[in-house]
Amino acid sequence: MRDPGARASSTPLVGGSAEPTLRDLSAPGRQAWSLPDLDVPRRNLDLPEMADAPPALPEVAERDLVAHFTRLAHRNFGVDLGAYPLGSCTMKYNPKVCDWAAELPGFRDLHPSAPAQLTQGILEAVVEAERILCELTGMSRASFQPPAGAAGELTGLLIMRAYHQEKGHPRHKVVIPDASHGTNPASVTLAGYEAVSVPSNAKGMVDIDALRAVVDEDTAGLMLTNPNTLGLFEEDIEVIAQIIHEVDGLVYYDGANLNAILGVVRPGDMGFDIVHSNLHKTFATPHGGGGPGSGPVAVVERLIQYLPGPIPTPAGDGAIVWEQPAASIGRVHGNHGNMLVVVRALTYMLALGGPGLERVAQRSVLNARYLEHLVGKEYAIPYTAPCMHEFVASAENLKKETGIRAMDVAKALPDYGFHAPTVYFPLVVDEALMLEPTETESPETVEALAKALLEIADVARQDPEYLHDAPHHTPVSRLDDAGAARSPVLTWFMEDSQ
Amino acid sequence: MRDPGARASSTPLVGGSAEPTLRDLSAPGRQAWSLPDLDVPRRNLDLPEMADAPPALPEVAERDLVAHFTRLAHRNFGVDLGAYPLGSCTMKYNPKVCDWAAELPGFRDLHPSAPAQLTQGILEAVVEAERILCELTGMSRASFQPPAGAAGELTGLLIMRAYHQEKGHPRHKVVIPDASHGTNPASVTLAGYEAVSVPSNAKGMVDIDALRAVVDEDTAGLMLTNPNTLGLFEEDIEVIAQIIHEVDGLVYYDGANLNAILGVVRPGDMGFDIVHSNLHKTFATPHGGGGPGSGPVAVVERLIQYLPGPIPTPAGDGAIVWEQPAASIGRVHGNHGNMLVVVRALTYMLALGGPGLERVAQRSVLNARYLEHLVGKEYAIPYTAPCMHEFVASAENLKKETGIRAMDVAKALPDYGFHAPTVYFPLVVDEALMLEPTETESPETVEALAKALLEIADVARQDPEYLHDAPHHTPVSRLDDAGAARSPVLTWFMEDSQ
Amino acid sequence: MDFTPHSDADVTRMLGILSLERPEDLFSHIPEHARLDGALDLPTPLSEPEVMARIGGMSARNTAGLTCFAGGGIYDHYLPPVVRALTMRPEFVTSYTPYQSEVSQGVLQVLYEFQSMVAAITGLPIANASLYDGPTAGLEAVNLAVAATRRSEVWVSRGLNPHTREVIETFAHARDLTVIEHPIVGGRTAWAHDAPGEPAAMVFGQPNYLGVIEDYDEAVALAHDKGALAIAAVDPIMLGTLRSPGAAGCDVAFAEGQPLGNPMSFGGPVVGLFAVTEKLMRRVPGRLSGRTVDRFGRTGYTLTLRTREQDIRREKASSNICTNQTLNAVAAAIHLSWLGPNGIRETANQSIQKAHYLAKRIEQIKAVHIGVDSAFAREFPVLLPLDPDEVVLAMAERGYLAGIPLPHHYPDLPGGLLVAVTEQRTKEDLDGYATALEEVIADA
Amino acid sequence: MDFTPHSDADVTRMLGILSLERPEDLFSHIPEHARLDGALDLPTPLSEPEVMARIGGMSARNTAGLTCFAGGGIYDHYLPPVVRALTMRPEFVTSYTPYQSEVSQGVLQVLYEFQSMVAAITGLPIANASLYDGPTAGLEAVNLAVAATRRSEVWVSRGLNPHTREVIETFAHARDLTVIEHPIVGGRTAWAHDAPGEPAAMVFGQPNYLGVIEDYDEAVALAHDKGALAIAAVDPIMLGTLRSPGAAGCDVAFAEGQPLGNPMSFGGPVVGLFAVTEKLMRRVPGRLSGRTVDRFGRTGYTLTLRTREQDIRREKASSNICTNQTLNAVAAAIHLSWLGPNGIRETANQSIQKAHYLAKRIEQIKAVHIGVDSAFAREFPVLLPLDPDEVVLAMAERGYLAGIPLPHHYPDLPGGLLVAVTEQRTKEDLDGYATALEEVIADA
Ligand SMILES: Cc1ncc(COP(=O)(O)O)c(C=O)c1O
Ligand SMILES: Cc1ncc(COP(=O)(O)O)c(C=O)c1O
Repeated sequence: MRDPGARASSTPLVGGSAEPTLRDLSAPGRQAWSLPDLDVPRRNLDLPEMADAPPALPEVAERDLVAHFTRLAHRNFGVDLGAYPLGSCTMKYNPKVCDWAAELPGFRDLHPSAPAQLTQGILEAVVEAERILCELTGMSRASFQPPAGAAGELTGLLIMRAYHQEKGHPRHKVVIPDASHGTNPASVTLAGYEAVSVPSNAKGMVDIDALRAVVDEDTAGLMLTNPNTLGLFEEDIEVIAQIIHEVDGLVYYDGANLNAILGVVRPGDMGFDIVHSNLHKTFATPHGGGGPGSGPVAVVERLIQYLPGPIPTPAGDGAIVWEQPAASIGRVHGNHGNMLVVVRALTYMLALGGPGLERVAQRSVLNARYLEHLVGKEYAIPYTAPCMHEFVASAENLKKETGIRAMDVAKALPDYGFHAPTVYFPLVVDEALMLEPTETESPETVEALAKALLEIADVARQDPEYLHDAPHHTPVSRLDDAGAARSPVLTWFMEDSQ
Repeated sequence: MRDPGARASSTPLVGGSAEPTLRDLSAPGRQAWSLPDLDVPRRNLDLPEMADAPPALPEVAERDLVAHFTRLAHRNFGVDLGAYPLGSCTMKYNPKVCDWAAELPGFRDLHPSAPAQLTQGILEAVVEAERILCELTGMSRASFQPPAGAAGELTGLLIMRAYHQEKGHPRHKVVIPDASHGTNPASVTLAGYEAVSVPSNAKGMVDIDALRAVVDEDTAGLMLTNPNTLGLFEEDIEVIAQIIHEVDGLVYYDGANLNAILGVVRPGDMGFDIVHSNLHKTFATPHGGGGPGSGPVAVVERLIQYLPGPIPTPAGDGAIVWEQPAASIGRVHGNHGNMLVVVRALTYMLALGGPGLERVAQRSVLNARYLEHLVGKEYAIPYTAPCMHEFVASAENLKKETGIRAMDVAKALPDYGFHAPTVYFPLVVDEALMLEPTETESPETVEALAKALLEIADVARQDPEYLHDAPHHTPVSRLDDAGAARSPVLTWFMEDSQ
Repeated sequence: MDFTPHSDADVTRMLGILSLERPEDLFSHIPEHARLDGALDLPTPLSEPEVMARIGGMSARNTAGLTCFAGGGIYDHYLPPVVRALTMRPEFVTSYTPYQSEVSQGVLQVLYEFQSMVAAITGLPIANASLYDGPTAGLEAVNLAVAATRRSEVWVSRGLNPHTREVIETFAHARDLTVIEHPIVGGRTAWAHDAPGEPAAMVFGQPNYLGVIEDYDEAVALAHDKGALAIAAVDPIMLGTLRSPGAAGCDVAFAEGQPLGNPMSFGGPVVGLFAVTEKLMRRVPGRLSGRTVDRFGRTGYTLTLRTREQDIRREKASSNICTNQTLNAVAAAIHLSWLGPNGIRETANQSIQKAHYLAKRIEQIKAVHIGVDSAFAREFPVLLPLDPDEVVLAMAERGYLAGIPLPHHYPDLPGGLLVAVTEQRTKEDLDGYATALEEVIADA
Repeated sequence: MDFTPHSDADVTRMLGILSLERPEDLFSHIPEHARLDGALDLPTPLSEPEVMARIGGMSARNTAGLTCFAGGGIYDHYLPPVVRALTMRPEFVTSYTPYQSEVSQGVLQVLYEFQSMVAAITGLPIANASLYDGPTAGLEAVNLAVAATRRSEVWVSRGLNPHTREVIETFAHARDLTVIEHPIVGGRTAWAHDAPGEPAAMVFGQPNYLGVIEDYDEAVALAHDKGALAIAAVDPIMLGTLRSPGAAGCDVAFAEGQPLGNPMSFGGPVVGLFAVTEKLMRRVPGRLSGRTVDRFGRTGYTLTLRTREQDIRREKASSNICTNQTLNAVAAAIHLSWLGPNGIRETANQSIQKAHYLAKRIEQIKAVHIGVDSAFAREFPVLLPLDPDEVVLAMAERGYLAGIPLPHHYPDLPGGLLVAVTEQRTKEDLDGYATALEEVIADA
């Protein structure tokens, strides 16, 4: 089906048809590109491996291109449009001054191979961001090469491996709680380790006895996030760290939930040895529809030598130079990591300063606690410990009573103007709804969100069918995910072979 | 009703509630602003006329402010979202490179009182834009002071007045066709003239005999747009000009429709003496939801001396200086006019060059002619002359047959993804639908628009009630305009007294 | 470059359907001798990178980087990135005047909020959706007063922005209005209380062009005494701390709104603010966005009191304005909501404090004086022993745009330079300015 | 600054409802001795203008303004304003991974189009929705090959980007993989055809790091002969004119995608492209957007084949990637649609033509040579009689970023400097570069 033309009918504002793809909009001879004529004499170079024809890209005019992507933007929710209480993801408001910073030509148009002498400004930004990050996490030094949290995890695990290798005890197991994020076990495998799962106890925390049972001399270390994925502070954290340290294992902090504890308690002070931070969560760099992020890894003193490098380091004369850690695990990114994300994060850190960063923790917890209080009567909170910046509620009772599941509740929220929460994670809670309002939402927004959740429960009792079909006010309704996976259509070339 | 909180329920994407106002969102103590502390010693100045309290502005956090205005943007159609065939308004696509140009700090951060020696770059831009504009219109010089078309009209009329005054014959009447745009008669009044209307003939053109009948020694001049507001080229234009010139009147060209004739025929060559251009129509500067525009006035040699001034003029040494025309009517803008709009227009002119500008005329007429062809069977075209860049169709037949009026047709279009056409203008056509596709729409878009218009006629026959209630897929349905005018609520202070 | 989507094949196909052969046939009904036969002297088309090089070069040949002490209505206030980012949303930028209210609720609601906030700062209940700029708003104010009073004489203070006075003159000339200027003494308007005549309006700046704070009560009382409308030209940022024209009893207030959300832009596009008493509502020029409901009772906004406007009322309209400065009004609304009551007050107070700090510094320079002996706010005239035009050029070499030379408009202030200060000027800027000025004068 | 909306009164009210007294009480369940008691050594908060001055100062202390001749994967191509404007739409920038498809159709459809266009340029039918960058995409390719072949040896060309080789090394070390490097001779890979071992993959650059065009057929035939996957690291812009890896029979292609729509950004964020044959579909790392229908039969898009991913499959996932580089992929998609088939070809051809023009100019400089004797595309090594690190600094003083010094990675090219050319370099730039280089060498 070719449907060219720049109708606006795909915008939610004025209609509901699907937006054609660029290929549908393409017509031979249309053109958006514009380049000066070649200003050197054109020579016949007779190069090998030349293609007969250019690639089969669409041909569209600038006008149609702009309309297409503008309409697609109108089919997408973002933090700028409203609250996004997606648990574990810390979808807070991203200040516009950080956009300004990342657009500065001095950063944006800089080639990564320009030598340190010519790039002192951005190196200073990295050094400053490293200092603040280490102060907040209680670590000694950090590398900004890892471009996301998962890359940080892999990096941390490779540091663990290098540590044990150097000690002459290569080990094989890494312990992770059953409630951990999927990237944790996946990183463990990628790093060549075996993932050993440890269950949570009735309080939603690591079961200390179970932990003791799995930890031995073959344990390279433990990965943990605290507050954990249930939004609870692991109260026995020091005992846990001690158990691992007793076998000379290392304790890894998955920093996805750092938001809750900024300036309150530090991973380093709790006994962690390696910490990754998600700048795209805690430090307000926008998530970009799935990325880019930045997952710097910070370590305690004795692990500095293993960090990926080189790392910008102030030399005696004040100039910043690139320094390679003595026993570096090697490179984990093609260049220096997602540097412009670091610039955004630094802008945010400098704006907030110490007091502002502490307020982040306070108010993210305040908002979560408040939301939990407001919805707790309707959606059971499976654990009794007070939540931190997020909490997991269960729709299990609602399901028993009405057949309405956590997924249905989530799908109904957009009709009330909110993004959905995370559902069915962590796996230890049935019909889990994981809610994280973040500190940038006002009390009234939290109240409106609570009201919507309570109303949905009412509707579930009165008209469950309506909720089965929710959402009703979005550009598309529920999609056939099973069909998509059964006969995948991943590119428009595959459409043709359908 | 105070409804604070940053719910997103007002976005068409995810729901349909009204967006609260800033006042609803305001809460005491909230704050978006941020300024450094005063860095000079604070003195008690004891100034007179100090207020007791600051103004009653809303208090909102940056997060809520961003969500509010982003959601409001989602409630607004624009050219970037799709076709906008609003007749008389030339809502063409505005190239993004022009946005880039207007954001250049060298232009954007320039104070208007900086002397010519320090602002040669922008003065060169104005001089170059003037040259191109004069070449396109067949005029000798231009002033960019008028900030919009209507201001250009007033300026032109004041030039007429100065001309006759100098000749010792102050006159009192200005002739305008009955189909003219409302700004024409309004400007005539504002300039202290009496507006004399001349009717159109059966061909949709100025009735020459009627014109002769009203023109006399008290006629200061005539205002005309050509192609006229019916989208037709006034074929007797030279005769018309001659009639006016015979009584020493001046002929004013309302350049709102210049798009259709770029590089094809020039107002100067047809006999016009004064021409205003709407840079915000013809030269692709975006309309900004109602402005800013730019309405430069260009004149023939003998009228240069009356132009508003000063005007940037190249001096002997190549430097550009501000020059005051000898008998200038005086200032019509607080500074130099909408200079950044001129920068945008120049960027557009330089990109297109001569061939591109001629293509604008060709393809805007081609698209209009094509659309007229496609919809003409259903919506009667009241005149036989071929249309230029726009045309007026009539829904009179449809109304007789189904009761569905031009307004209903217009209101139904957004449901098909298009902006509505202009309706009930010009007044000489019953149930007028004035359609201007512009040259930046593809043939497929024009076809889709035609298809929508034909479908609406079908629906009119089958389900007129549905159309009475259209649009159905917009953030609000038809509004109570009468009620709004009867008891006006123009500010939130008036809400309180309701 | 070319922004038409049509390929050659498209054109051929369309022409074929229209039974035409060549594109030129589209124009065959235009009298042939009127049609252009030779090519015009127009530039050759440029590719996008070439256009950018060309325009970028022009931009670079302006000294926008000078530390700005020029004012006169256009001020270098802090413009937060968030205001700019929101203003430039394509839905605001690329839409037309919101006639079609169902798909224009965004612009309409912003304009309603703009009107509300202009009302808030001016202390007057009704504001319109923008005029071109401050001076042309002054013209509209005079036009309104003339229509409302049916009188043809206008009293203006010489302290009113000279460009506003010129725009009023241009208009008055055409309409045979008499404009009477009242002098300034020591910086303040010395109203000729017993001048003859029946003024339609009394127009004055608050603060006036020289930065001086006028006496509201005197002006308003005199105007009302004479049966005239009291019209104040205000500085919107100063309204953060000064008494509002509404509170002072003015009938009309207008302003150059640039300092709210708009870059200096070489003077345009900026935005005219316009506010009146409830009594004058139906005489307001330009667009008004009003609140109403749709057929389901949902709140919505629409252009209202349309019978004042040219497209309905034609020659009887209250003004000829059509395209206004909506996007600049959007910017102003966003900036005002960013500032809030405390931000606008702090901005005003810091600007004033810094202006007075600078004035004190300048006073210490030999042979230099402050040109007024009345209380000023954030702007003041300096009297120099040199030609101020020359001083501006010499100061530019030292990195400062020193101010606006006054002799062109105030020949009675031969060495006058109008110096404006905003909250953006740091102590370092102020001290540097004073030092540079001292040097320039010493060097002469 | 503070981006939390709460006023003090809000906090008090909320705490009250929660029966708490002070904000600190929110943390009273955290073991007390773990809690911080003293303040950390963190910066004092800054106002927005202060932050901007601070960060703006850092930006200014980088020489981004140099005319760029550095490449190595990151190139200074023309980036049209329209691509940037659309990419930075807040709906794209501020959304999360599109799990919730009903409100994420925008990002999902752009990713589907991105996948389609990556497939178009690589000539392979399946592409994913982005990886971190070129080198880490190389790691994923090796990981895929290892899993698909169940082998543990990897052959890489020394012509493969050294940073990609390093990333593969880091990973190989942890996984006990053997990496065998094959030498380059005269600029091209000299594959050791009869080397022993059972490689999982053969990985090479096309063009390779030195800019040289490799022999596809030889590499692909050898790989398939050995039972290995043929994996090409490509330059996306060069695919405008070079044969695609798919057409050449490769199993996997990956690329540093920065030149498509992304500024150089000091090397990140950029974007890794990744494409495979249909057979390898279920081994692809990272996200895939797939087309499907909603319950009314309307076309829609959704993340699909999710069972490969970490959040479903945990330790058995095909990769650990979660957050990827979506926004950079959005930029690439928009740029590719701006370029179209002819724009990407013209960009490629102009870059190549200009590179060869420059090479000819440089060859004429005394004591300077081109470091390869095979056909190159838009990048080539220059052999200098001086330390290339010093030359880069000297050239910077003349306004050029001269290239990437090679000795760090290729000690066998002691005076080597890798020079890259894009369509943006004008004849004036090229001539100027050659002249400056001549001067630098003469001055030494
Ligand atoms: C708890 C947790 N750990 C790890 C990650 C992985 O981080 P990233 O998505 O940046 O790779 C996430 C984010 O999704 C997370 O929520
Ligand atoms: C025919 C015609 N004349 C004059 C004008 C007035 O121009 P402006 O809106 O720029 O004042 C317009 C625009 O609406 C118009 O269409």
